[in-house]
Amino acid sequence: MSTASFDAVAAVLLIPIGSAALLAILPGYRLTARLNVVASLATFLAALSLLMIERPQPTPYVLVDDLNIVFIVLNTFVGFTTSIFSASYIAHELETGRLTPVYLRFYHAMYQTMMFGMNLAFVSNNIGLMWVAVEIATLTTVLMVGIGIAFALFGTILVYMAARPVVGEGQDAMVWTLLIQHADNFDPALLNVAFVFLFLGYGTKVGLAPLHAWLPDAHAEGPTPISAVLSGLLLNVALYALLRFKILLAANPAAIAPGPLMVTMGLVSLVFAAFMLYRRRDIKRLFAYSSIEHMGIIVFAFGMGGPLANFAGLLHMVMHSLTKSAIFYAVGHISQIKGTQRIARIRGLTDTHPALGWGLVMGVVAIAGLPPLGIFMSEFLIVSSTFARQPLLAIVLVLGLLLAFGALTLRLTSVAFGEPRGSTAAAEASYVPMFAHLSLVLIAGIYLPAPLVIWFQHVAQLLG
Amino acid sequence: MQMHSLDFDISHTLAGGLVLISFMMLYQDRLYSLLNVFALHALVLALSVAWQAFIQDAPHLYVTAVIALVFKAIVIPVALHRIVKQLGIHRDIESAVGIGPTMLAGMGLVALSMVLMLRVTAEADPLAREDLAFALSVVLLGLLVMVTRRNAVSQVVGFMSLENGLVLAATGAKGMPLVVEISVAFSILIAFIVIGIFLFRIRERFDSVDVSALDHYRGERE
Amino acid sequence: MVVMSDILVQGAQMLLVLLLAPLLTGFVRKMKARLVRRQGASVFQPYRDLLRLLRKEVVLADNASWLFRVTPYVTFAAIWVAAALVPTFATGLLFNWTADLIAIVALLGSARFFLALAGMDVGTSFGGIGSSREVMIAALAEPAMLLFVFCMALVAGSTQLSTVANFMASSYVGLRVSLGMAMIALIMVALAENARIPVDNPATHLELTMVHEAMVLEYSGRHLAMIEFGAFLKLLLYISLIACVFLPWKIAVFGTGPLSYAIGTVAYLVKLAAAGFFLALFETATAKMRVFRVPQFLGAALMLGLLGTLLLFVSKSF
Amino acid sequence: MISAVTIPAVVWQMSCVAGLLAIAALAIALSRSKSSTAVVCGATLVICAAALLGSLRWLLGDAANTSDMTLPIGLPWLGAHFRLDALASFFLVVVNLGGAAASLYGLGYGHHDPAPHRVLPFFPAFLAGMNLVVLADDAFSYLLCWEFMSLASWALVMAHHREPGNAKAGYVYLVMASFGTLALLLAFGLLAGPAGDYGFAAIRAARHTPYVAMLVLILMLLGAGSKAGLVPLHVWLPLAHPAAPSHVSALMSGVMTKVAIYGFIRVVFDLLGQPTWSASVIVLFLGGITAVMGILYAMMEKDLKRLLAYSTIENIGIIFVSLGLALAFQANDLKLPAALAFTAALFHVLNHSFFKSLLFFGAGAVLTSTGERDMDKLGGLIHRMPLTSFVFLVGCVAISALPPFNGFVSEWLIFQAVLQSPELPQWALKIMVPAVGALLALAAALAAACFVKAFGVTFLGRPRSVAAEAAKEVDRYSLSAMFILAALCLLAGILPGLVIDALSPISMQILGSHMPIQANEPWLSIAPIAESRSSYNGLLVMVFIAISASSAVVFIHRFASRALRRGPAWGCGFSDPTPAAQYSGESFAQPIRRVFGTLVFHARDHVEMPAPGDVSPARLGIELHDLIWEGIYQPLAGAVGLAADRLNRLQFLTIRRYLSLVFATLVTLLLVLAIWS
Repeated sequence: MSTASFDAVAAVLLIPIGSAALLAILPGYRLTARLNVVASLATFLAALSLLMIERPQPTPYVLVDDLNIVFIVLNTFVGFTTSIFSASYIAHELETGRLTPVYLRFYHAMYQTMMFGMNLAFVSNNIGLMWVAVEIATLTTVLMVGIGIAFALFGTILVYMAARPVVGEGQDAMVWTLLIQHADNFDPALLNVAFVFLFLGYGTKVGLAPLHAWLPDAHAEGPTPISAVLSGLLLNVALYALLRFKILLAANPAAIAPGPLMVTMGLVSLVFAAFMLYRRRDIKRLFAYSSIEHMGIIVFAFGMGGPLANFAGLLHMVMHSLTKSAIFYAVGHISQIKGTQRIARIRGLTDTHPALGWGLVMGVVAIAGLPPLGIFMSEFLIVSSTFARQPLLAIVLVLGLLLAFGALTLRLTSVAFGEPRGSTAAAEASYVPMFAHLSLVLIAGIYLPAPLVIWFQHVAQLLG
Repeated sequence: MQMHSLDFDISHTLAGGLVLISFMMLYQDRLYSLLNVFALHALVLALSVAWQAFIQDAPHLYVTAVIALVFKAIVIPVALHRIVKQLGIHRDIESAVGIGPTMLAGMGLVALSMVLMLRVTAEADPLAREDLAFALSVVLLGLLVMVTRRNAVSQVVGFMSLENGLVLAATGAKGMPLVVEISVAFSILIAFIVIGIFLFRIRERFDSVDVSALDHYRGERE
Repeated sequence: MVVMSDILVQGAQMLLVLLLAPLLTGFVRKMKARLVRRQGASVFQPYRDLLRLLRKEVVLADNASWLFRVTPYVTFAAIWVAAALVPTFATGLLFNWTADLIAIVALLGSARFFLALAGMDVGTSFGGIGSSREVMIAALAEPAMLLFVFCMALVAGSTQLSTVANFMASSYVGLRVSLGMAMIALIMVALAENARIPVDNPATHLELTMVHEAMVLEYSGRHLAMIEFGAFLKLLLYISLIACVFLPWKIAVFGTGPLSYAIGTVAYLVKLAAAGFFLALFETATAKMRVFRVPQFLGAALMLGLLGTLLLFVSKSF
Repeated sequence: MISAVTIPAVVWQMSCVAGLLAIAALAIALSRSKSSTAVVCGATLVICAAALLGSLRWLLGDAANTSDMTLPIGLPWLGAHFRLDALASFFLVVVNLGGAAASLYGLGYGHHDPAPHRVLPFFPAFLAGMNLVVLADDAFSYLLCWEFMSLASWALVMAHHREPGNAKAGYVYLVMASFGTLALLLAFGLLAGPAGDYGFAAIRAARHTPYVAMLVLILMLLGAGSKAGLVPLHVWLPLAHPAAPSHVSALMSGVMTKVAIYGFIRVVFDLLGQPTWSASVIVLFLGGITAVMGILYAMMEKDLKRLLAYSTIENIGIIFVSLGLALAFQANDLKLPAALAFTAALFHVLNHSFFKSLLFFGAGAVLTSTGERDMDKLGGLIHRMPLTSFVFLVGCVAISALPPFNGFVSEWLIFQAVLQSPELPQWALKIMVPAVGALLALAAALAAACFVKAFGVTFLGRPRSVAAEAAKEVDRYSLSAMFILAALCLLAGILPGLVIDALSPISMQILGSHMPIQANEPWLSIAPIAESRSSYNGLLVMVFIAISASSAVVFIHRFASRALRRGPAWGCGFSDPTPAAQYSGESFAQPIRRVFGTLVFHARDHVEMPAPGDVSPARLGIELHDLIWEGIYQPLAGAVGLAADRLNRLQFLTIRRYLSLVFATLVTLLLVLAIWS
């Protein structure tokens, strides 16, 4: 039985890397796009099977537990839907000749490689391996992220140094499951320094201000499917790593509490991003900054800790992934039709392109935290639970939320309503992924199935 | 015991030397000399790594040492010399902050890393303690170089010295797996960056005086 | 039997106010004339005017609407009902409880509302000027009125006029500064509401100064008669209000025999005469003020009312 | 209703809500079809009527007990609780009555709508949202429904998104709405406590410290107040309400503001328990200011629908004053006066929902038949739209608090409550209440002035534009809706005792006391405390006026002349000046502007008089300032913009500067570590 489950894990890892190799050599757009979709679907199914069958025993390299299975399933699902979207998106790009077949190969291969890297980062039980995996996932790095990598690595080394005297030399001192067992008699001072570096290292990838600089550019310049994956998934990878080490640090009473640090950075990112939203002229950058804002909220929630806040944080992360990728699907098609990413040149979408327009409205309404969509529930829990414990923090949080809300709705009213502007050509878009995500978010906002809830609550416990 | 203390002293000296060389980088104001100093930095690193390989008798570390020697001490500096020549980057480095303050900041950073590491309880063996202190200072000094230099090449150099600090720490960590892979991964990353500089013809610096070009690239201003 | 007498008393009162109202106005005019050494028209002139107007045909502006024709009757009725509910010579009238002081004020308010609308109906600028100034004055008069009511309620513990009258008639009220203030406030409001000098001049048709007259400028014949009659009634109403609240001297208490009713009536007539005389005296003694001085005038009334109320709190708290 | 006998009342109500949501879905389906308006409005009408019957039956029948239900949705570990009690049923009556009237009106009005597919899906959704807010019985579902309601109404405001100004209106509305929601969120967070038991039952059971109670009250004033339109949180209201289609404006003004009032009552009176007297001071003060400011704004307005929106603000102020009185009396255990003030507030809620809907319908009728909202381009409509003008007149009389209509009764009750204030022990209240009472009187008188202006300029006089001359009477659906509401205004005015008795179970449930049963009073009159103190009988007043007026008519026409001649109006020698020479809305407001405007609006009149001999016309310009907007909101927006600009420079930093940011962060954190412990 556990072998079967082990195969499932293997599948989650091998399908992407294998198809990446295949896609790198295969010619032709239709075939490769289809293959891309099929591969992603297969990966998603494998991940689902992980839910069904009993978990494999943690090996030095592989670990599957409540925490990362959330991430894996979410990751593979959004990966799958995005591959569908990317098929129709890339088709258009090819027609307009903005994309050469050569680059196309590279693109698909990269896509699968990213998926592989992310899945690996999730399942790896070895913090060094995890680091490598995160790096693979973000091969599109610039100097900025390079620093982040370096910090993360240094932190990892420090953790190893802290663990070695207790756990023993070599392999074991990097196996998370062992680390967490002995965490309480690690050397606190080392752990502290380690956490600072890990926090900044992975925080750079989460996009916390002021380490966020790479994020908007990466979103705006890359092709939209990649932006969707970045916002929807990659940030989660880094977040996941962060959480692992937060748990580790929390397990050691003598070390500093990671909470305050995360709370501060979260609030800073939230407020900063909220202000930045007001002056954005590029629609993809706009939503990139909103991703920073939401990452701030999530990190804040996990920093607050406690069953309610952790639950809310997890929920918020899932909802944000789904919503934000849906928004990017819409934005991708819109910017293709209008031939620009300038917000000022896009007007009155609900008149010219009702499906896209209302889809975007729904997405922004969701991301702005309005009911009956999912993010409202998480924000409700975060704010109310915080206000009961730390009123002042809650006030800052609420102000940040209000600021961001103002900015987003301001842009929304100008983009979705008013006299139409720009090309009104009909969109040959695939609405399925967008509306699939949105309807999921809608359902989650009103009704969360009991098993999901119980499971989330386990994870919330795990996060302490 | 005597032997062990000798091991200790040697590795200690090498690590300390690395910090010293990082300081030397801080007050270089000619590109070529900076590159040379960096080559020296890499050389010392290679030595210390090799020494660690010897005393921990971990043969795989020799690979790292070789990489450090060949790639960082020879290939990269030569390549950068080329770039400087071909792109006609003029030779002296404008530093954002004066040398004096930079040195002071460097002192402060080293002191900071010492303070942080001295908190470490003794049972993490002394070697680790000292090494970590040195490694941390090298990292911070490398970062300081990147921050205070306006010139693209020197920023890359700063990054590489920072990364040397990492390798130092990694090798100092007895029996740490994946060190080789990591150093390889980093070398690739650096190669990417250097090639990037070469391809994109980033002549003087990452921050050109007229930001408008940058903004156009960001599509954020009319 | 008792009910019968109640109805009798109530009916008597309604007829009484109807009969006395023009007489009062005539009396006031006569007094004013005498005070400036003029002969003046007879005190019965208002009756003659009314009859003449009733017999005349109505000249209606071309675009006057049904509202314009309904208004005179509505205003007249509202004011008459209000006047019928204020105790004049006797308290505890049958229908006193249908409306307390606030309701009576509101009834006058609805009369004014329709009159102001009628002023705007024909669409000349005279009507507009009249209506706009009328509502402005009313807007300022009403808070003052309410504070007066508040004062009353504090003293007598009621806004029911007969109760108030009975209470004030009873000996142990004594003289109070705050009551004096309230009375002055009420008098000022009454002057404003009845369009008397110094707020308005009932005798002028100079457009810059007139308020009430401008509003009804378009009316003629029986309509004008109704409106004039309403104005007479209103003056009577306010005077009897002041009388029954502040000098309920000899007012017949409910249920006492016909004799006391007779005494009450006589006393009432005396009060009216006195009030009319003082009104005439005051009007001849003062000049009309500019329209935009009226706010200060009524503001003073408001302040007096508020002051009276607060003073009452103080005196009550001891 | 037979089915309602067997199934629990709350289920009945919830199924009505489900029906409304279903209609919303249906509307999306047949958005482009011709008959969509008829189908949707008709179905909505039916369901609202059903819900109305259900809630009425509950309120009049077994209002003493409650009926609960829990759905397995919303917060997973809590579920969504819904509860029908006296208070809820009353507000359900208000909501669904307004909803039914609006749907009936919409049957006719909807045909003139340029973009029905942008209205029809959200109209039932909006109604469903309001129903749900009233029914919700836990913090989460309450806020969810609350925000859903705001969202639906926002979509309706954006229905005519191409018209200038509507985008701004929608934006301001949405931001203020979410501000309010966040305030409510904080309030509920405080009430639920760190354990996070969001059920209203749990909150009701919990003890709350005075500090918490005060904080919650302030947050509720921010949250519910911003939705209800308390000054200075009202700025969105005059923008958003007129922007929507008129039957929606009627709902927003007449009903949604009441739902906000419901929220305030539910939390402050029901959940918080025994109030403190200091709380009432704030409420009284805000209420008084709101009443006067609202009506002054309305007086200055020349856009008919905006005038109505501002007068809504005034009425909200009146209601809050009454609620503040109830708080004050309740805090001092003066049960009877508290019940009186509370009942008066509810009564006014009901009345305002009647006549404000009526007036908005009338404005909508004018809009459809002339295409004008600017009163200074209207006039003389009484000849062309006799029925509409008649019902509009009824609405004006009612809202001006004149007997014998309903507006007067509720304001009279409030004044009676004000007159009870001497019994209050606190000096602050003793002195404050009379002042607030004077403010109320001022507001009432100004309201009368304001609606003389509204009716006089719009319907009377001579038409000021071609559109006004070409006006025609509107369709019979709209008329019937308006006539029904007018009849209700009159009925509630002449039979107030019945209403008061119907409201008594609510004050019994919330305050534990109620006004004396009015059914015992003779001749259907009402006496709030005792007849010796004060009493009023609307029926008799009306009968008397009718009798005396008609007798006067009969008498005169019988015995005096009935001759009548038409002639030109007397223009002081000018034969028939142009309609432009009439008094316009602005000139009508001039005296009041002179008296209050200079203080409140920094109003200035500029006259440019041509030089002697110059024949060019003299011009009069009026300059008004909305001090609240210019004093609070513009500076806020400016501050945000400034901060955004400053921070935005970070977007254009160079890589080296980014690195130095990172470096700085790292060093700070390390320093913190070094210093820590």
